[in-house]
Amino acid sequence: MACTAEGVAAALRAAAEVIAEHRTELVDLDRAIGDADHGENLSRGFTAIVSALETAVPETPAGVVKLAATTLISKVGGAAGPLYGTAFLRASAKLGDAAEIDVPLLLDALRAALEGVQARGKAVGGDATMVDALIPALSAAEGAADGTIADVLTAAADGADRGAESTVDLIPRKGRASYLGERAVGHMDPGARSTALLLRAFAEAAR
Amino acid sequence: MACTAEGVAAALRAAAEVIAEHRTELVDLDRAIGDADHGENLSRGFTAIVSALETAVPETPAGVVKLAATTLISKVGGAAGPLYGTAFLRASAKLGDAAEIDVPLLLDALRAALEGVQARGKAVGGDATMVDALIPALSAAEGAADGTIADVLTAAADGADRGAESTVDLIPRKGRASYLGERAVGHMDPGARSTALLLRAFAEAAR
Amino acid sequence: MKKIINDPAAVVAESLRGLAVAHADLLRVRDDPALVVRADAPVAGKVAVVSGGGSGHEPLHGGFVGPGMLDAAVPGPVFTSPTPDAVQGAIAATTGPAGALLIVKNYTGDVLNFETAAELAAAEDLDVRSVVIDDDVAVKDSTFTAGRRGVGGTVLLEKIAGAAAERGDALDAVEALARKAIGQVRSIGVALSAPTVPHAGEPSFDLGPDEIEFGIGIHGEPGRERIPAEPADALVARMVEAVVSDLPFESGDKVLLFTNSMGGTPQLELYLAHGIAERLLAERGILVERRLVGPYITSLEMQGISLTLLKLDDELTQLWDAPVRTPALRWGI
Amino acid sequence: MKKIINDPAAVVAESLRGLAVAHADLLRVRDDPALVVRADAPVAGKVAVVSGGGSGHEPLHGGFVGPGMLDAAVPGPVFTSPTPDAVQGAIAATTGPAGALLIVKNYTGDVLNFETAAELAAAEDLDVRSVVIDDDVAVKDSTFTAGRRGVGGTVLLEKIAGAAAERGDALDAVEALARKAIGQVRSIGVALSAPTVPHAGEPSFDLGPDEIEFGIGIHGEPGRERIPAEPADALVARMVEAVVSDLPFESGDKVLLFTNSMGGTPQLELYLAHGIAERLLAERGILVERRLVGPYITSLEMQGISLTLLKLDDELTQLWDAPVRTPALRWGI
Ligand SMILES: Nc1ncnc2c1ncn2[C@@H]1O[C@H](COP(=O)(O)OP(=O)(O)O)[C@@H](O)[C@H]1O
Ligand SMILES: Nc1ncnc2c1ncn2[C@@H]1O[C@H](COP(=O)(O)OP(=O)(O)O)[C@@H](O)[C@H]1O
Ligand SMILES: [Mg+2]
Ligand SMILES: [Mg+2]
Ligand SMILES: [Mg+2]
Ligand SMILES: [Mg+2]
Repeated sequence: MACTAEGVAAALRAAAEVIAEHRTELVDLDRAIGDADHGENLSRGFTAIVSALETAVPETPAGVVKLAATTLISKVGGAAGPLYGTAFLRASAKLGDAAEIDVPLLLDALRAALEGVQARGKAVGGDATMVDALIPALSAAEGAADGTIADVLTAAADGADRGAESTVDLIPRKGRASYLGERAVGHMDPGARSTALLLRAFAEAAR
Repeated sequence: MACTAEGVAAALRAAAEVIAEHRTELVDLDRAIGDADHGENLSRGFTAIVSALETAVPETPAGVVKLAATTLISKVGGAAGPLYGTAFLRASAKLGDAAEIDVPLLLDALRAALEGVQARGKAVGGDATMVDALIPALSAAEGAADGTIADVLTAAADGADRGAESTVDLIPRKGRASYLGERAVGHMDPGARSTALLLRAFAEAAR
Repeated sequence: MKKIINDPAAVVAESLRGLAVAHADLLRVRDDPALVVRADAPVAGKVAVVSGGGSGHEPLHGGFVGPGMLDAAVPGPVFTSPTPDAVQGAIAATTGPAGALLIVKNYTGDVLNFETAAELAAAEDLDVRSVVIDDDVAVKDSTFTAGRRGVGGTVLLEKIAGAAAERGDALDAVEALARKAIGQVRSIGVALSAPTVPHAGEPSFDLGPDEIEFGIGIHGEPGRERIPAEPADALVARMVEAVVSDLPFESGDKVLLFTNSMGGTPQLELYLAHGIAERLLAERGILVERRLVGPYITSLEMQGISLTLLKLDDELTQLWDAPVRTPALRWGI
Repeated sequence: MKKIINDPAAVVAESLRGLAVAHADLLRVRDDPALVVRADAPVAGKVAVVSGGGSGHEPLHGGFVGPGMLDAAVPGPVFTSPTPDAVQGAIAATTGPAGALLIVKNYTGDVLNFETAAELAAAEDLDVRSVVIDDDVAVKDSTFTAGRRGVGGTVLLEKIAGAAAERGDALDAVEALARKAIGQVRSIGVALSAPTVPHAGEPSFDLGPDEIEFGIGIHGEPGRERIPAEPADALVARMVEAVVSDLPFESGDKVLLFTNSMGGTPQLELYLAHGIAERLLAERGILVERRLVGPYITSLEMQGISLTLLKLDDELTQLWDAPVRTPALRWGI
C-alpha cells in the first residue's frame, strides 16, 4: 500500500482494530503495575480516530497524522494520551506537505515522535516506558533504511517487540508503575507493548 | 446438687460455660436466618451473670434467678434479651422466698417463664421461635413430675431438643427469621436451640 | 475477616471514642451503657427526640445527634438492639417536663427493649411516647411476620421530628408529625454483597457472583427474593416500582427522594442510580422536590443501595429544610 | 463484577447526570467533554479554582464544586486523567480577568494534560497558574519515580484555595496560599481490599485474606509494602509514624487531622481509626485543632483508609473554617 493520505488512514484503521483486539491484554498489563486503563484509554482514542476519518480524510499524510494526534490528545487522557498525541503531532510536523511518505521522511517522523515523547515525559531508555520500545524501534528502522517502507516498519516493529520484552526486567522510573519499584519487575510495560502493537499494525498495513 | 440459692448459681455458671462453648454455633444458626448475633448476645449476658454472681450470691433461689433476669435485660439486648429476661423474671416471682426449689415450684417457674415469653413476644407454638422449645419442654417436665428435680429438668431438656429440632421444618412467623419466609425452612431457630442448651446445662448441674 | 479494629467486643466503644473527639462541639459520648448525647442536653423546654438501635448502620443514629435532629442516640452492639437501661439513660440525660419522643425501628428486639424503657420512664412520671417506623416494602406486613422493618425512612423521620422539636412544638405535635411522616414514607433496598459482623467474622450471607438480594434489610437479612444481576436501569426500575406502587405514590405527588448507600457502594454508582430514579419518577409525573444522596443508613461494608420516598406537604418540606447541625447532616447553620 | 451500572463506558456520564439533578442548586454538568461547573459561574471578579482528574474518587472533585470551594471540576474516565480540551472547557466556563488556579494531583497523566491546557489558556491571554499536590509519603520522592502522588491533601487544598478565592484574594495570593498548604500537608493510605474498575471488570490487585497494602494510592496502585493484617492500634500507629516523621510534625504543632475512607470502609471502623490517631497525636504533643472524617477521596469500593495531616496557622485555620456549600462539604451557609 502506498504511503499516501489514504494509505496512512488505512494504517490507522488497522491499528484501531489491533488495539481493540488487544484491549483486554493491555488492561491486564496495566492492572498488574498501574491502574488498569491503558487498553481502555487507547481503544477509546483509536475508535475516535476511525470515526474522525469517516467524516473526512485529510488531503496529506501530515494532515491524517495530525488528525490522529489531536484526536488522541482530546480523547485518551491519562499519561498515554498526551504522550502518543505529542508523538503523532511531532511526526506530522515533519511530514510537511508531502503527498506520500518515503523512507527518509518516515525515519524523520519516527525520530521526531521519539523526541516528542521524551520531551513531554522526560523518560530515558531503561525507565520501563514506551520509550523503551521506541528507541530500539528507531534504530532498527534506521538499519533497514535501504528497504521499502514496509521493511522499515517491520524492522521498527521487531525492535519495539524486543524493547517491550526488555521492560519485563526493568525497575520502572516513570509513570504509575514507578510507585511499585522492584515489585514491578517481571511485568511488561503496557505502553511499550502498545507501541509495539501499533508499529506492527502499521507494518502489516504497509505490505 | 440441692436447688438452693448456691445450687441455682452453680447451674447458671454451668449454663454460661455451655453458652460460651456454643457461641459460634449459635452465631452461625443466626447468620443463616437472622443477623449473626444470637451467640454473641447470650454469651455477653451469661458472662455478665457469672461476674455478678462473683460479687455476691443472693440469699434465695428467687434472688439468684432475679439477678440473672436483670443482668440479661441490661446486657443482652436484641430480641433474646427482653425475652429471656422476662422468662427469668417471671420465674423468680413464682419462687417467692423458698430456700430451696422443689419439683412443684420448678414446674410453676417453668410455666411462668413460658407465659412471660409469650406475653412479651406474642409468639405461639409453630412460629419457629424459642417458644417451640419451651412448650414441649414444659409438657415433658410436667410428665416427669414424679421424679427428682434432675429428672424433671432432663425431661425438659429432652423436650426442648425435640422442639428445637421441630423448628427446622417451620416457616418462621416472628422475629427476624420471619422476613425469610419459606427460605428459612431447613434451618433451626437459634433461640430454640439456646433454650435447649440452657435446659440441658441446668439438668446436668442438677445431677 | 480483615477489619480496622482491635477487639471485636470493643468495636462500638472504640468507635464512639473517635466520634466523641471528632465532634466534641456537637455531642458527648457516655460509656456503659453507651450513649451519644447532644453537647447542650438537656435543652430546656424542648421535647427530646431519642433514637437508637444496633450499631453498624452509621451514621445512623449517633451521626444525627445535634441541633435540629436527635437529642440522644443509643447505640447497641453491632446489629443488636440496645438494652432498656441504655435507652433509659438517654431519656434521663435529655428529657424534662416537655417529654420525649422515642423513634424505634420495627425490629422485635428494638421494640421490646424500647417498650420496656418507656414503661420505666412512665413510672418516673416522664411523658415519653414511642413511634415505630416500618417503611420497608420488601416485607409483607401480615400476621405471619414480625411486620415491616424500619429502614431508610428512619433518617427522614429523625430529621423531621428533630426539626419539629427544635422549633418548639409540644410533644403531641411532634408525635403527630412523626406519625404522619411514617404514614407517608416507603423504602426498598438491594444488596450486591454481604456485610461482615466483627464478632461473627464471616459474611452474613452468601451471594453468588451474579446474584442480587432484592429487598435486603439493614442487618443483611434477606428480603423478597434473590434475582440475577441486571443493568442499573432495570434494577432501579424494579426498586422504584416496588416503592411507588406500595403507598401508592401518584402523579402530581411532591416527594423527597433519598438514595442511600448501604456502606460499600462507590459514590459513582450511587449517583448513577439516583439519576435513574429521578428520571423514572419524572416519567410517572411524581415531582421530586427534595433529595438526599449518600451513605446515611448503612449495613457495615455491604454493597447495595436503598431508595426511600417521602410524600411531602408544605409542613414536612419546611421541617426538612430547617437548619440542622449534626456530624452527618448539616445545613442552614 | 457486580455493579449498579449499565454500560461501563457510560458510567461517568450517567453518574454525572445524577449529580446534576441532585444538586441543581449548586452546579451544572456539561457533556462531552464532561464538566461540573458552579451554577453561578463565572463569578465576576473572582479567581476561578479548578481541579479534576480521573473519576472513581468521588466526592472528589465534582462533589466539591460550589461557593467556597471549586468553580469547576473536570472528571476524566474512571482512573484516567481528563484531556486538555476538557480542562480548557472548565477554564473557559469559569475564568475571567482575575485568572484561575488549577489544582493538579501529581500523576504523570494529570500533570501532562493540565499542563497542555494551561499552555492553551495562556495562548488566549488568560492568567492561569497550576499547583501540583504531592502529599503521599508512601512514595519516595526521587528521580527514580514519577514523584509523590497527590492524595488526601487535595481535599484540604481545594477547600483552602477555594476559601481564599471566595473571599476575594487575587491570583498571586491564592497561588501562594495553595503552595503553602502543599508544603505543610502529608498523607498515607492503606488498603484492605482492591477496587474494581468497571471497564476492567476485575479487582485492580490481589490481596491475600490476611494482607494489607501499606501506602496504597487512590487508583489502587501499590505503595510501600504489603504487610500482614494487624490490629487497628498497630496499623494506625504505623500510619501516624509515617506521616508525622515525614514533614516532620512536632510537639506543639497545630494540625488538621483528616481521616478518610477509601470508599468501602464501614464508618464504624473509620471513627475507630480516627480516635486512635487523635490519641497517638496527643501523645506526641501534636494539637489537633480541626478534623474531617468521612469518605472524601475514594477509590471506588476499595476498603481502607488514609490519614492526612495539615499543619495549621491562623490563616489556614480561618480559610478552613470559612463557609462552604458543596454537595459533599457544607458549613456556615
Ligand atoms: N513519563 C513517561 N514517559 C514515557 N512514557 C510514559 C511516562 N509515563 C507513563 N508512560 C507510559 O504510559 C503508559 C501508561 O499509560 P496509561 O495507562 O494510558 O496512563 P496512566 O498511567 O495515566 O493510567 C505506561 O505504560 C508508559 O509506557
Ligand atoms: N416474638 C418472639 N417471640 C419469641 N421468641 C422470639 C421472638 N422474636 C425472636 N425470638 C427469638 O429470639 C431469637 C433471636 O435472638 P437474637 O438473635 O439474640 O435477637 P435479634 O433477633 O434481635 O438479633 C430467635 O431465634 C427466636 O428464638
Ligand atoms: Mg493506566
Ligand atoms: Mg440475632
Ligand atoms: Mg440482633
Ligand atoms: Mg490511568
